[in-house]
Amino acid sequence: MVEPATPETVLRLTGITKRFGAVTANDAVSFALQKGEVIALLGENGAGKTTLMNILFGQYTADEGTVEIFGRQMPPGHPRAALDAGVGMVHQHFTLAGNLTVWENIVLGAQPLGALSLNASAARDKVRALAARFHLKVDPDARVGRLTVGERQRVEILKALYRDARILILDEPTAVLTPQETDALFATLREAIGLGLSIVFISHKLHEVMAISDRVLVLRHGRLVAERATAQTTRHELAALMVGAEVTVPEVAQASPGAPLLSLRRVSTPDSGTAPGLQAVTMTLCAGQITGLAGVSGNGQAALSDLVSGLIAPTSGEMDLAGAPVRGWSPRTALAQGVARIPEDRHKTGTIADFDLTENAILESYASRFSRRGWMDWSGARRFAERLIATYDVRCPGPDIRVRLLSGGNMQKLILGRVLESGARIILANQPVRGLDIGAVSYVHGRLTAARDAGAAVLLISEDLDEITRLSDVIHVISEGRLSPPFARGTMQPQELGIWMSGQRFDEAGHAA
Amino acid sequence: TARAQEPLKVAGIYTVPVEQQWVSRIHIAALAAQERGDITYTYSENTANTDYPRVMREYAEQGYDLIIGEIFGVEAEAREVVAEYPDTAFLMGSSFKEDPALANLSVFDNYIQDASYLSGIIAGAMTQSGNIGMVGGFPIPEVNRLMHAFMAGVREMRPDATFQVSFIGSWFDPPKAKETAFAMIENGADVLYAERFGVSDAAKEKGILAIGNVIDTQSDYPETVVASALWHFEPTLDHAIEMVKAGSFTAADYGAYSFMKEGGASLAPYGTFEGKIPQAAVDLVNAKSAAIKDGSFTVEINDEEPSSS
Amino acid sequence: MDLFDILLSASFWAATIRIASPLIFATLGELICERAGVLNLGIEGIMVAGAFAGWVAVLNGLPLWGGVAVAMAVGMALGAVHSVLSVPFGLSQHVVGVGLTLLASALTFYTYRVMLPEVSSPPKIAAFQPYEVPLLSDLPFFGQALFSQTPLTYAAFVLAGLVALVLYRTPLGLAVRAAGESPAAVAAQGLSVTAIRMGAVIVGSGFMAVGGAFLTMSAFDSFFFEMVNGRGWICIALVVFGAWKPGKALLGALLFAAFDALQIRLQQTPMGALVPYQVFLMLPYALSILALVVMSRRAEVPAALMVPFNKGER
Amino acid sequence: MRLEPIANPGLARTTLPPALALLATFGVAAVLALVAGGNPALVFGEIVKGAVGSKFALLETLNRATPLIFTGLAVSVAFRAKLWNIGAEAQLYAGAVVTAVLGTGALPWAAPALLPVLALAAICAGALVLLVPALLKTRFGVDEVVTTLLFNFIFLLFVSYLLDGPLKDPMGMGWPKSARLVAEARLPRIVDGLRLHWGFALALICAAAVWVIDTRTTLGFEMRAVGQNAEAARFAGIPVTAVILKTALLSGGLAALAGYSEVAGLKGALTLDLSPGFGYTGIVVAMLAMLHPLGVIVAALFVAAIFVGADAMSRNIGVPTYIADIMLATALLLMVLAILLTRFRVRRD
Ligand SMILES: Nc1ncnc2c1ncn2[C@@H]1O[C@H](COP(=O)(O)OP(=O)(O)OP(=O)(O)O)[C@@H](O)[C@H]1O
Ligand SMILES: Nc1ncnc2c1ncn2[C@@H]1O[C@H](COP(=O)(O)OP(=O)(O)OP(=O)(O)O)[C@@H](O)[C@H]1O
Ligand SMILES: [Mg+2]
Ligand SMILES: [Mg+2]
Repeated sequence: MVEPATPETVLRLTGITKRFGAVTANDAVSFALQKGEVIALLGENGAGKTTLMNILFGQYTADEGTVEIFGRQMPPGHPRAALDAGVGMVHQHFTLAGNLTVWENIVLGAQPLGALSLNASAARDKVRALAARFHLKVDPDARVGRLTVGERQRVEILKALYRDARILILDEPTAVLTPQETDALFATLREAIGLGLSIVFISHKLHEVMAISDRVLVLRHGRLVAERATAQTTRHELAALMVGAEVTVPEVAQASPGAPLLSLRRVSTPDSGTAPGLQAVTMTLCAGQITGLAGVSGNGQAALSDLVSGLIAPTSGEMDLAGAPVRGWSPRTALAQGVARIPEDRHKTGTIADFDLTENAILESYASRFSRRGWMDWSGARRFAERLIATYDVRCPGPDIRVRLLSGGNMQKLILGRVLESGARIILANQPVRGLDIGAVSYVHGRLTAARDAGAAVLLISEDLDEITRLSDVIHVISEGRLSPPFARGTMQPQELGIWMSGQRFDEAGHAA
Repeated sequence: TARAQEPLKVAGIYTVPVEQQWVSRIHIAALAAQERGDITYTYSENTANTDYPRVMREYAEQGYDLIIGEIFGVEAEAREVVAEYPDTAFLMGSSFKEDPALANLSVFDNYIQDASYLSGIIAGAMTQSGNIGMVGGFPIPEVNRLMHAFMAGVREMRPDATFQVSFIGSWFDPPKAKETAFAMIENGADVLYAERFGVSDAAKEKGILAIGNVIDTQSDYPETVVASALWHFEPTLDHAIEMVKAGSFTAADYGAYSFMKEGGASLAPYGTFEGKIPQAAVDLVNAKSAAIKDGSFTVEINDEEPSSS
Repeated sequence: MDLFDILLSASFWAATIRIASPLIFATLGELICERAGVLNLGIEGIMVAGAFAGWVAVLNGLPLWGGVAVAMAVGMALGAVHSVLSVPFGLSQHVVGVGLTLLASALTFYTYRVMLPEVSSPPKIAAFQPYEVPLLSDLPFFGQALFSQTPLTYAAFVLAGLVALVLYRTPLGLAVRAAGESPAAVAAQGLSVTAIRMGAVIVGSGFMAVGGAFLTMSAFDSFFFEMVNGRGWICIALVVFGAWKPGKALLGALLFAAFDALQIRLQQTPMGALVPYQVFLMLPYALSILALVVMSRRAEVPAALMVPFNKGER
Repeated sequence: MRLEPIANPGLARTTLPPALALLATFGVAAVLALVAGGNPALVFGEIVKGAVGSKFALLETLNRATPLIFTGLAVSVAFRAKLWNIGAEAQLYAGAVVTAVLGTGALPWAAPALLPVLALAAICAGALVLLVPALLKTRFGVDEVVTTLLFNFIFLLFVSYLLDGPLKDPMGMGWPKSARLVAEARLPRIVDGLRLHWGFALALICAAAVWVIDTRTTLGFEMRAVGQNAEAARFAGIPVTAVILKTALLSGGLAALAGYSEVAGLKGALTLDLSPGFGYTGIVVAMLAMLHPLGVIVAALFVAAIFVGADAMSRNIGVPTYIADIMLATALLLMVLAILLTRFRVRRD
């Protein structure tokens, strides 16, 4: 699969192998990138995509193999050399310092450390110019810690552009973006390609891959197993190549809703930082129904999620659980009242990375189910963890493994198991499939619909409109903390949802009132 | 006996480094005895009181003839060790009296209030403002009694004198002692009682006078230190050595060996201030000195914490 | 003298600045370390070593500024020990710091005793003398309070400005600030987190040692065991008090020193005879805690403080 | 340079680095001895002799380890929950003060009743002393590193005040120390004539108890969860603030037991120099033990043995006693490094 060297080849990986202990993350991977080309790198969670890119960028040292950039072999383990050679990398997890401003993050490392001055104004001007040129709207003087994820993504790209990158590596840049933000990003990338940039693009979303790439490489268990020209393949084929088997997307049947389990009447919550709180929100979650919440990120989803989770209480309005008003609302009461929660951030909120799988499995239920008079019931806990592993197909060496070592998909399955096994009547699923590969996505969706069919009320929060429209029996749109009326399955066109998400309809309603 | 011929093995155990004024007097006396060939001497300094009994025992186990040190903070525990090694002589700084049941423990303390009193007379004569500053480490009896004696001496010359008293809560913080002294000078003091290192430095910098305590520092501050009340440990130690060598060491209070009449304390020579001290004060010092020595006058021992007046 | 008189006297402010000077050096040193993500609990020991090294160098014939340089070098050497253990090896910064404090003080005492076995009071050097800044020192009030200090005090204030300038106006400072916040961001920009952090710890430790040397070369003129007397620990507190910013840390040091200068003077007021002296000595510590509570807002702790960075880690 | 975890370290890997660390420590000591004119060849033997060479030496080592086990446990409990308690010294003194106040005749009870009550009272006092910084942390977000550190100074001054005033022994000839404890308030010795007392056994029991709390109780689970990831713990319904406060109570109480044990077991009275920095050394002990309660016992014994052995060695070969602290520090730094190297391999990149 190694192309002959042409003057157009900007990047060539040859025979890259990388092992982490017993795991072989990359196994003799070779490919080349041409000038102006976009390669999409596909693979399940843990297939080795990020590892490969880290080697390319010099952050990891390969056990075997070489990296050539513009014909020059790179010294291993030397990001500076890669940067100087014109590689820019946008990491899967942001690499930004929250206490610095946008421009400071961008110029970090771009000037010799011995320099006596930062040349702040020149740097700011360059950032502004680049931002304008590539339509990456962001204030150079803003503190990064206060930016939304979309804005941070733009800063990451500006970092690469600021250093005149000619090869751009984007590791799941769209995982945290709204569809609108993704579109804007693609527009930017197309412009960059026009200027001669070459791109390696990683995503689990096949429609994005189809939309932006020229060529697709598929990794499986560290091996490069397939290569296709994008024009000559289909989403279906790519999915099969990734997983190594056919992937079926389950059809979601019509629901038969039951009694209301949770209802909010004109509930408001305080703003937190730049994120708006809820503004007199009214909604009802019914048994046997999936309620989808559509919206651009940062419009109050976090507040609703925190409210249902028990992290915050309403400042005004009424909140009923199964007809009774809630009292002393906290995560513990929420759990006790049968509210199960899949949090947005599985690393930070959902799990404790250095706890083992057993401990994470019982994190929410140790008090009620796995202890007696203050003493832990570890054998019961372990049996429970083993059952979760078996029932929810958590791939791992066993219940003693630290969850830090699990892939994102398996971590999510663990949380899903924890949530579903609690026998909850209300399930909050906040971005339940973010960053997961398509096999895992269909698994999680299947489980959620099964829970619904068993009589649970599910609140699904997602920025992925496809996901919302496919799964939800009822859809609300949220914008600046305001909630739209419910729309039944099939009654809403994506365009109309988009208008609601933009806030336009709310304003009209406000004027009408 | 055979013991009289060869030098005694003497060990010192100190809870502070040997630079500390008080301990330095013991250390110097021991070095002098070693120089004379009476003893061989070794020591452990900066020994925490927690470790003190263990170190005593280690030296005793090693067959030292005489162990000297300070057991103010570990009286009970130290006496237990003493009881276990009846063949070792212990000469210890202690707040308590000797115990006949412990025949191998003698106690001492620096009762140099006589000299302090005399140095107070000189201070009283030298002060213009009648305002005297005193900087101490901690208000322990060994410090308090000297301060009181000094103040009594001052009042002999200046009944109207006022005193500023401060404790810095540390034995070793000359910068802090110096700052405290500066503050006293600002507040009108023109003679300082230098219980701690750092005080004379402040006096020197501001061109006022200081009175030394326990050690003589006039050579370091020839224009500043007028007089010092000195402690001499030699009489105490030499007597103990003699007793051990004679095989007659027994429970006793060596406190008196710190008295002026035993040569355990003295007023340092006037040195650079010879002739600059008012004759009235010199005369009074001489008279009191004689009275102290012949026993017709005793300086009151007051161990209470002094306070500003 | 009542409180009012004290606060209005130039000598009170002069004392405040003198007392603050060693704290300023050491606080800036600690601040640099912490800004890069390393809590340096070796500070107390490094100050002891610096106090000894500067003094002994001058005692052996070096000029005063030579002594300062020697103290700085010794501090940097100890900082190097700290940084090797705490940065590439990522050992617990608590244990490395406490261990280094023990090591540095004990080594200093040992060296002292071996070099000067038979002294009863340590020799003195000709220490830095107050330098009256021409013209400025003639100003009423301020002249005496601010401009009749020793050169090392002026150096402390210059250093505070310099540290702020480097931290906020140079690429190096940017890298240091980023290293304490997000080492991954630093590594991703092709910089070596290890080098930046080690450099910060080494330089910061050098400043701590100069803070120690201030005690033996400016505040006083000879070396005593234990004379640092907990000042290093105070500086740890001052960094937090200063919210990891040089300007505020400088203010914190001055405030603490002012409390100290105040308590010394309050002991001589009529109150001094009534209130136990320990209460006065507590004052600076207690008021510092109170000030922290009153400020009360969550200071922006460098996010990666005490978090080791290992490239291969997941 | 990069550290890579070793999946299954062999025997050589787990024993060699610590052995080398010890060897290097002795090497350093030998060089220092040489510099000071002592005989370097004697260093090793004299240390071993001084630490464990006789019944007396061994019991002294155990004796010195006793307070370190308590403070080591206090620190490990707190650090596990990411409560950076640098104030074990103050909490130790709090326990000591209470023991001295109640043990000098205030309670006219027999030993079996009095001793546990004193211990409980000490625990409460230490707990309260740490509770204040913990509350400042949870209520106002005030950094506990600073408050606990500053509390050490404040509390020591407070003790100094007590010993100069209300607690001063009227029979003490003015020296600042408390009256002696009544016989009923003394922890008995384990071996007649030697200083080791039942406080040591209490320390072992406490280590075992902390281990049980850590591994077997919901509180232990909660404390570890809060320490590892407070945000996740809160989300999971663990009452984070309450757990931090409980941790503070436990940690402060353990440190206070060190004071109780030193006063009731060793000293029989309260003095200002009761602790030569046991609170700070507790940090080192805890980290050396990797915060494991049973490891704390081993670490405390190690620290005590090095110190007691090296201290004795310094006297026997005639070099300044400060060599003991140098060896202790060297051993600690090299040992934590060695422990790391038993689990990680250094890779050059
Ligand atoms: N630093 C590391 N230490 C140990 N194992 C690692 C490390 N980094 C990656 N791995 C392992 O290597 C394999 C490949 O991981 P990698 O992150 O490259 O996958 P990926 O394809 O990027 O997955 P995802 O789609 O979830 O981002 C996984 O099994 C992972 O657990
Ligand atoms: N440009 C600058 N030059 C010098 N000092 C500065 C500068 N900016 C900030 N400082 C220092 O920081 C202190 C507070 O400034 P500010 O509150 O703006 O910092 P900040 O923006 O929070 O920065 P950071 O969080 O990176 O510390 C000032 O007292 C000053 O010492
Ligand atoms: Mg990845
Ligand atoms: Mg800031």
